[in-house]
Amino acid sequence: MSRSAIGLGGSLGATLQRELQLAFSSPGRIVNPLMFFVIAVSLFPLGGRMSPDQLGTIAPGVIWVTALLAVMLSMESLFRSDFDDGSLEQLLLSPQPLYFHLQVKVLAHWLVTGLPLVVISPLLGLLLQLPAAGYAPLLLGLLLGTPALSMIAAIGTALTVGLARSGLLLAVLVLPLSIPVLVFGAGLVDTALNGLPLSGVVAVLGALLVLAGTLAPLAIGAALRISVH
Amino acid sequence: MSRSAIGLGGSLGATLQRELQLAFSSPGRIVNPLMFFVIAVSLFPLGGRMSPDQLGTIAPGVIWVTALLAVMLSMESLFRSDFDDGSLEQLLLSPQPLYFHLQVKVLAHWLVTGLPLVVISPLLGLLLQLPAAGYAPLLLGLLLGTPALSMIAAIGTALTVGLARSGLLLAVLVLPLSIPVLVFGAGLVDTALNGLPLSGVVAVLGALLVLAGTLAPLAIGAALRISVH
Amino acid sequence: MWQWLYKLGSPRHFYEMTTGFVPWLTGVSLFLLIVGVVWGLGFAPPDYQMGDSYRILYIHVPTSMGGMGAFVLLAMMAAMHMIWNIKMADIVAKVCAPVGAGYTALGLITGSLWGKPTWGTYWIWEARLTSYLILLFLFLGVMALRAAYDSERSGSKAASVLAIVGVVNVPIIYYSVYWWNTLHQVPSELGRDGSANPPEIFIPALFTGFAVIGLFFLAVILRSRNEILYRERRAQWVQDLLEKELADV
Amino acid sequence: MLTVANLGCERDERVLFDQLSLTVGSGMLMQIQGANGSGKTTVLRILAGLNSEYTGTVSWQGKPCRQVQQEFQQALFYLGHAPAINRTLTPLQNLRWFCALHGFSDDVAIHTALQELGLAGYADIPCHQMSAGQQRRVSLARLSLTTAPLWIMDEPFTALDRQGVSELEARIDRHAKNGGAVILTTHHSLQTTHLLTVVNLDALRMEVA
Amino acid sequence: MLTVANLGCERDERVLFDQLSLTVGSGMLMQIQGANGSGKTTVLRILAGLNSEYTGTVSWQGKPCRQVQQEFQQALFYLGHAPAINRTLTPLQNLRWFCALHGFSDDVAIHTALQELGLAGYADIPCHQMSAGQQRRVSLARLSLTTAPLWIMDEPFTALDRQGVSELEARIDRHAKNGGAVILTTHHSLQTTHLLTVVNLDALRMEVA
Ligand code: HEM
Ligand SMILES: Nc1ncnc2c1ncn2[C@@H]1O[C@H](COP(=O)(O)OP(=O)(O)OP(=O)(O)O)[C@@H](O)[C@H]1O
Ligand SMILES: Nc1ncnc2c1ncn2[C@@H]1O[C@H](COP(=O)(O)OP(=O)(O)OP(=O)(O)O)[C@@H](O)[C@H]1O
Ligand SMILES: [Mg+2]
Ligand SMILES: [Mg+2]
Repeated sequence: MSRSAIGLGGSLGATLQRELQLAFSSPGRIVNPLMFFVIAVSLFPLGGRMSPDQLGTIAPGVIWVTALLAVMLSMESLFRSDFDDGSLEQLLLSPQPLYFHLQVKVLAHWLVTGLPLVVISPLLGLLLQLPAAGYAPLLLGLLLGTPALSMIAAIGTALTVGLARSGLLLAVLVLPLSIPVLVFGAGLVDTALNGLPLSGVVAVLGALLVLAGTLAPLAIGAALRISVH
Repeated sequence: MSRSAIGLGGSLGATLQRELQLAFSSPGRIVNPLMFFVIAVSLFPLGGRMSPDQLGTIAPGVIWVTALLAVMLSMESLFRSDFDDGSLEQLLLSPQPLYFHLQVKVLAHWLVTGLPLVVISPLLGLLLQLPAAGYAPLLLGLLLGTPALSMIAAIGTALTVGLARSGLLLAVLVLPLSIPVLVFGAGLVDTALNGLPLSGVVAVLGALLVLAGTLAPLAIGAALRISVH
Repeated sequence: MWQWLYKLGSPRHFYEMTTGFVPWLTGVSLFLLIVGVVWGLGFAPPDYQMGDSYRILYIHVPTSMGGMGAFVLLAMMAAMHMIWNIKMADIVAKVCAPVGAGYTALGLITGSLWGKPTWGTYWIWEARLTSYLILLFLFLGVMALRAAYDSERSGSKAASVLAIVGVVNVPIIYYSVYWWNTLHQVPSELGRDGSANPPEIFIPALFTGFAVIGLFFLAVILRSRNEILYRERRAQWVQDLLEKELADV
Repeated sequence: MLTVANLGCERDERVLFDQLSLTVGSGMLMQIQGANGSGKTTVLRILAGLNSEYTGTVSWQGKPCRQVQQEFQQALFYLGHAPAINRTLTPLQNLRWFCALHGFSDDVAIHTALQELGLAGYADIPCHQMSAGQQRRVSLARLSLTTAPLWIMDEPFTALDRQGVSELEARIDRHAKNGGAVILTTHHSLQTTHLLTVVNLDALRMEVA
Repeated sequence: MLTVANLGCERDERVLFDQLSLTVGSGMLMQIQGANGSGKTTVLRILAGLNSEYTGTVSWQGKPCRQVQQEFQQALFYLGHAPAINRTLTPLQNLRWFCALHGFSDDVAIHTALQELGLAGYADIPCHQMSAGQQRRVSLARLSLTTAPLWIMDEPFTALDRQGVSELEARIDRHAKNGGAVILTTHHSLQTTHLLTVVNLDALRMEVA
């Protein structure tokens, strides 16, 4: 017989592969968050009249808030189609451990949406006249922060997937929970610009990531069980 | 027979009534855009370290950009359920003129989502230390600008309603089109803070509103026909 | 003790046990409130620094603390509902959210009103104020989520998950905002040296403080009783109660 | 009433049908048949004017449908795969809007229609609280409200229980007897007393090939 | 295998069923019947463990399902109203993930299964380009992949053409013959050679009332 057992690792690999296939089959999944990020950031200089100096001051905040919004909005679709077409029920009824599958799903999603945001962020720093010392901490902060934000946003997505109009509700649930990541993330840039040592803030961001990565899947699983009900 | 003809007016009234019933049967429709507006605005001070003066400078831009995002995200659901459940096909196949029904639909949506944003905006001005002279032009600008933004956003919604993951794509389509409204809207506050006469900017905003209100329904109708295809 | 707690967990027993308790709680709270307000507003001397504006503290401090306490209560009830599926816990969680949100909003409003004479502005982005604002957002999120569900049961479970996640976040938010604030220059820290206050000012504060907290529990209990009657409206005991009430009228 | 000449349609380079010609007149009941994927839904959507990717002509009372669009839409009742029922609204609210879209209001008729379909107590209950079949019934209540002579229905029997199916069959029959016309698809074998024309898309494709 | 004792469920204050007891053993084929809205979908979701708002017990091999959850899920194949097919992915990708969720990989079997269902050339075409019935067939291909003994299926015949229906009937029959168990709902009259137990929810409600 051609059937071969693949174990937990193989099964998680299949979930990862499926998510990546989904992302690459509709390139919008990857490109749209990026475009949103760039367009939304460039709205701010249009909305106010600011000197280059002032722009540089608000740059970390604007970039981080927009990244947060982009991550959150891109997460909106994480469970949507699975919910609509019944795949989510299959995942919940699978004998495989849900916890790890959810972790992998969020990770896959971050790889195709969050990571590109991180990569492109220096460009936006340039647009907003971010001082030179700010680029490295901006990148580092986003690299640690966006996966944590993805995990937090996934909780909100899981809680709202059964609801028709979820976009704004998702924001209302997720934004307050994301504030610590935002504060330390944007704070990292400020700290660097003020010439203070970074290690403490980096450690906190790392801790937040670990915390979100381990606890969020539990909340996501519980939320999904409620949603399919 | 109990049947009575109701004419175009009655038919439009029924559409208005239906939209309002939908809004009031799920209070989230009204409250969520408001909450998003307040929460998102308060993220900006958290993201950066600014003195009250600096905050006051960026306040008009931040409030306008956030209002734009709130209007746009709230429009996401405008045709969603109608598309999913087939009501949209019924609307397109109805012998009634589509143009006016679409106008009424967007108007109803603005009444329950856009108007509350306008009403609450002074509170956000307070949070962001907007100087006293800025409040009246902020209100006036949003009053003229948000319906125009709703019309523009509805075009994007109509174009993306057939797509599974629309949130971010919608933003990518709508934000660039909304820039004129944003520039003149936020510009109105700046003009007032600089003590310059407002009438010119107000006239432009009014013209944008009329333009959007008359032309957008045509684009929305065409987009919907493509989407149901 | 356990017996008693167990009984409280049943809506019917909760209803019956609180029936006698409500008038007492109402009376005591109102008494404390009237004494505290009359004493505080009418007889306590003006503060040597802040004049009369300090009097808002009589409401500000207890409502602020009540708002925070309410979220902890909400999360505890949510956890009990999730783990042991206790109906009564969900009822309390449901009614606790709007009351807590109201207290939080009152704390914010009274604080802002006090801020105007004290700092010259209604709002500053200061650690405690900011984290308190976020607490309000968390309350609103829990309420919005519950309202968004059509099914009562799914809504309550979803709101429970969010309340638990939220309470885990509260200390994190507090420290993050505090940290963020340390690089800020703040116009004025919230002074907390109540010991400096003379007893004429301090004692009425105790009265209003307990009154406001008593009113919190009163609101929660009264709303819970309504909710119990609504949810159990088909149960025999509620029908009997209704008949008795109708007969009395 | 409706005349179709040389209708052809291809999707993703596969010809679904070609040279499909048919005429639907007053009193006719036409069933479009075919295996899964043969193009039944596609035909119905083209006839209703929801799909314009085709060759050939579709005409109403002798004129191309696109030219007499309003007139045609006045005469058409279309029931797609989706029930066109908003799940948040109640049956009453849903049906009221349907009536308004067709320029009239008639609450009495709505209540009667719901009653006929066994939904007497459900007029004011949000539709999401109903089972699949009950929602379908709300959708079908429109048959009693519309005055359109031409009905186009895509798998109208989906989700109905046996009683529902036979009631709907009777309803369709009655409409044809009263001079209306019905075009429908179903995988179920229709029991009607009325003249039934069957168009088999599979057979058509065979012929062409 | 599956024992249900005194199952009761109410929705919005209406008792759907109460004191429903049944046993499904190896080789059994059980059809849950009832009018629209009688609670068939609800029963199946409770049995599958997707709905926990009920009174009574559901046990698997003598132990409550919730306690032996993993074991039970290993033995269960559930087919809901929705096809559990991602419309962006191809049938092959969809079915591969299904296999992975059950801990194995077997591309050969997937291709065979698709072929049996008349979808030979469709393995690499995105599912959104298929008709309603074709999508349903992709979903049914899982029947040939799963090794679970207990099948729970909610209206599995929806959207299938006649040939599809009879093939599926034969498939179900074979599974029961081989010692599996099937619980399903359908409004269609089943043609199986195998022992068929019918549970009628309407009759049950009558009795209680
Ligand atoms: C966690 C919530 C809060 C608690 C427990 C709290 C508690 C207190 C206490 C005990 C005082 C008395 C200080 C004294 O004796 O001088 C005080 C003062 C004050 N509070 Fe609050 N408060 C809270 C939130 C707020 C908020 C949200 C605002 C503003 C919107 C605010 C504005 C003020 C102001 C302006 C003062 C006077 C400050 C001064 O003397 O410098 N408080 N608060
Ligand atoms: N989400 C819900 N909230 C409240 N009540 C519901 C909900 N879904 C279904 N119901 C009610 O529960 C009853 C049973 O629904 P269910 O879907 O189980 O019926 P069914 O037997 O599968 O019917 P059908 O043949 O139409 O599919 C219905 O009367 C319906 O009104
Ligand atoms: N969106 C689409 N894009 C490309 N091809 C499509 C699309 N939808 C359907 N098709 C193809 O068109 C053909 C006809 O589809 P259609 O939905 O009309 O079939 P049908 O006869 O209604 O089948 P069923 O009985 O399964 O409902 C199918 O073979 C399908 O593969
Ligand atoms: Mg079809
Ligand atoms: Mg069902």
